[in-house]
Amino acid sequence: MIWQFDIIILIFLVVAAIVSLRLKDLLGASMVFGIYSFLICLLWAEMGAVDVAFTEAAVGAGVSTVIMIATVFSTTRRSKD
Amino acid sequence: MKVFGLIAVFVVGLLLLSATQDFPSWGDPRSAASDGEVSSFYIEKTESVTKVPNMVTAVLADFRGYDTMFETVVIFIAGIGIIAVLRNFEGTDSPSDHDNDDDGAGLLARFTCSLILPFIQIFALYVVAHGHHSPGGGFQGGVMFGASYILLALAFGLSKAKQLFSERRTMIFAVIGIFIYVGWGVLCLLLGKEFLNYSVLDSILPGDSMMARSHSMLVVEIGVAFTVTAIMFSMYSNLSTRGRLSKGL
Amino acid sequence: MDPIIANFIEENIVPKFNYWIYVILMMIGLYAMITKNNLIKKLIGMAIFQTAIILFYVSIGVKETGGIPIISHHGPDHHQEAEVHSEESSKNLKHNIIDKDKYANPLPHVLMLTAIVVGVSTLGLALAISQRIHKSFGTLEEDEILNELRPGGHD
Amino acid sequence: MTEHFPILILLVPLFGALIVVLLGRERPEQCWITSLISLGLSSIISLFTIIVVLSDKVQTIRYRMGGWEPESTVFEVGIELRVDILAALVVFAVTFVGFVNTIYSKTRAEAEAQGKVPFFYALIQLLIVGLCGIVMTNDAFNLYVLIEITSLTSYALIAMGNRRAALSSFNYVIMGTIGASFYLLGVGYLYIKTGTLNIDDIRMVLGNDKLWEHQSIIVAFIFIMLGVWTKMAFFPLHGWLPNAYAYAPSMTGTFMAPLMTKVMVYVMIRVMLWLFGDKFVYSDQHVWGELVIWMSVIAIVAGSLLALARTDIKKMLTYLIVAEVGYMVGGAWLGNVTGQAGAFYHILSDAAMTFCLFIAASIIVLRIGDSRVNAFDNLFRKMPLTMIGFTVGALSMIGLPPTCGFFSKWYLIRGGIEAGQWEYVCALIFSSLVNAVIFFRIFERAYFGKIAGVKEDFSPSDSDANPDTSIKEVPWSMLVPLYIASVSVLLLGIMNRPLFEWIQTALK
Repeated sequence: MIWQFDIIILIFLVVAAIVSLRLKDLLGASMVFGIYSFLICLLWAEMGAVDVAFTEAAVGAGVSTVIMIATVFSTTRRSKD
Repeated sequence: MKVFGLIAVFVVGLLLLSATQDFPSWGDPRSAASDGEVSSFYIEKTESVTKVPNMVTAVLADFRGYDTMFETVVIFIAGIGIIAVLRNFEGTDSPSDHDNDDDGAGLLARFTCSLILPFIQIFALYVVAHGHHSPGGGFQGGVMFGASYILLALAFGLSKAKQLFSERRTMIFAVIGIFIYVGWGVLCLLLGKEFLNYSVLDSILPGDSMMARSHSMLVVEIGVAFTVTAIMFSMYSNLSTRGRLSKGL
Repeated sequence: MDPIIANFIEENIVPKFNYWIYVILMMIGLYAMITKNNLIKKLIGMAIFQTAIILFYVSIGVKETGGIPIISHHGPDHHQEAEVHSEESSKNLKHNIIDKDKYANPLPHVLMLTAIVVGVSTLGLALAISQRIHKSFGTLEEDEILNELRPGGHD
Repeated sequence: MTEHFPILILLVPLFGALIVVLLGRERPEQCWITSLISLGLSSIISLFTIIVVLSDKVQTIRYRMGGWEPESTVFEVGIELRVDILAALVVFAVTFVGFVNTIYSKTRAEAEAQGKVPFFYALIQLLIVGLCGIVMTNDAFNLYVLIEITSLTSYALIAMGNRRAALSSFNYVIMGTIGASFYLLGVGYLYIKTGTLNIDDIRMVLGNDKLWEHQSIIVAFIFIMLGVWTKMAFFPLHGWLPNAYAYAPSMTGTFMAPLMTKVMVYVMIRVMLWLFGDKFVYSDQHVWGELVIWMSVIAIVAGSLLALARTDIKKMLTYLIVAEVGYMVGGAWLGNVTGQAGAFYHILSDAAMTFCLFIAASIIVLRIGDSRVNAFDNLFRKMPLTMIGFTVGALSMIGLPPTCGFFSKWYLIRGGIEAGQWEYVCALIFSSLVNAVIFFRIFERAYFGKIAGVKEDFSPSDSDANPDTSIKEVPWSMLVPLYIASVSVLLLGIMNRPLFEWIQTALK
């Protein structure tokens, strides 16, 4: 519950979200999305929601990123925006 | 489209921000949500009613167990939905696919994986079983257990992982998971109380009715873990092979 | 700085910073879902949108004075004998009054566990659908797909 | 035993879905029989629920999951199911349509599901579980989970079709997630102000603490309404619906078109009257009452005109659904019991007639192989049995007595006159006229054939084969559902008086 810590992570979150949406390489975008998930998981752990953070670490950063990368590999890495 | 999207997004954002003004401050322990009767009941009574110190597990598996049952069903739907959409049953069993391109990663990755896989699986089991006292539970443990198979498939090739966890077996495990959860609820129904009213199970479980609630939570968490493990692996194996279940990443 | 603005920041932004950031993240996600051309990008936007809502819910449950929502028998406020989970100590525990300000509100956490699960299920299914689209159209860009449909389709 | 009926309605199809998945794809016949039995059982239980609820003693079944009686608190701590006559009627409609549609799926599933028959039956049963759960639950968050269950199953079911179906399913994923997330946000805003999730308790807190003027409650209402409207395809938010339902596999379209939007209309009525309360929704302080009526007028007019512009029969029917959603939204927002009851009665009658029309249209498209209305020459001669069913549905859509479409429109118009909303009444009459034009255009084609009757003998469709041998009536497994649907259209019309009285007393 350290608010300075909180604000830093929140700003990083916004940055990560924008970067992952602006990257033209889908593999990179998926990776940055994984970073976003880990950041938000850190935020939740810090806010006292340990179970939610645990789930997000396993699901958001783990499985979501893996299946997203699996899709990128079996389709295409190219993106126009 | 871009302009329209921008306008719509800003209208939504302004509406939401306009409402934050009369929210209680962030972290205010006296806010209606945190100080309300329901959450006070959960915090103060959970342990005396269910003997589970982790309130999240208790609320998840008991007070709102009906929600969690449908959460498991959602996962199950995602699994069979992906198969229904993507699975290509033709050309699965041609043996040539198994020989080529499916030998997994290099030696180093294989060796490391074979070292850490048992620990991941043991930790996953710990997370499932220890959800009453520490963060975790059936869902998190199940995801980790599924992830261990995903790792196996990445390192040794999908065909190796499929020998351990074939498609038929995945489906059976997923069904068993939901069957454990729902069946446990139906057992309460048969013993004459409401669906998912675990307290009636003290006649067949050791301990009093509160311990029965505690034990039942473990049972349903195990059910959740079964389904989640199976579906996570099935999701990965379908998505990484475009539904052919051969030639993984 | 203008005192009115300073006052506004003092009263509306600082104590509700989490809510502001959640709205910003939600707007980013929603904008991506509406305007992005690439299907995977739309899905990343969708995931950001959903996590923003989860962030909002988790922010509801935070208490400045509270820790994690697991009742601890090792804290300074509790008796030492409650440390062992024996029959006797748990009887004692019943008489212990639990200070509700010491624990975060567990209900939003429970709700959000469910929401995360729903999110990953939707993501998985949507990825499967986009793989199918790629298989039959050969591309993941929405405008290229619509171009391909135009000559044959009657809509 | 009777108190357990609500949960049994849900559990039977749930177990049915599990068994169907276990049976596997080698045994499509057994999958069909299993889901037929489970849905039949479920609809029988829901029929009994109606009888239980109608008795004077019960009226509303409340079923607490896990037996969490609120002892030390005023609010519910667990999740509660609440079944009154309205919920019981909708649940019966859902399970019964599901049962009849399963009969229809017998041959189509094997042809269109491409060897994924068990997954189709499992998904459709889980969809029914979700829809019944939505109708019965009394918990705002549980409603969200169930909405997502129905959404996920319908994404998968639609995407099982051809490549255009996959594309429209993707659009549906995006729109549906926005809608469901808006609903979730609205619930969060309510929760932060009230501290509870039970629908009745939220209404109580809103009333007791006079939270109505608070900005956050107003925003919560707007977002929940936006979410529900997206899900029910209310006019400006309807973009996902026409393609999704038109390109879905036929046995999916016949099930989802009658039910998905109607159940969401039920959710809207429930949110308006039970979650927020009529004092809040119809209060004079808010501008939205008049605004939404005008929006529904636009939806009705636009839906009808868009339907008129289509030549593809399935697309045409989907735009008619958009117009019908406008009827129900307008009726619910009129602010008097007649309008609300009319909107509710229209849920049932629209489910019956859309079901009837969709089955008929699917059969015709299947047999002719062409979905354009221009190809419907001489259908009355070629497939008389199918066309009888189609005619009943079409007459009900136009609103001719004794079909249920006439009575529901009659009640809606009466509600509009009572509330003095003449624009709504005019839109309803206009839409009836447009429907008449649409369907009589089809009848003309189907009865008299090509306008230039002389040329008929030389037309290419007749030259390659004799029409009597090329186009045959379909097997009984398709005709029986069609007739059940058309009989229920008539039956709902004949039974309108008692039904309407039950609905009215429940709404008061």
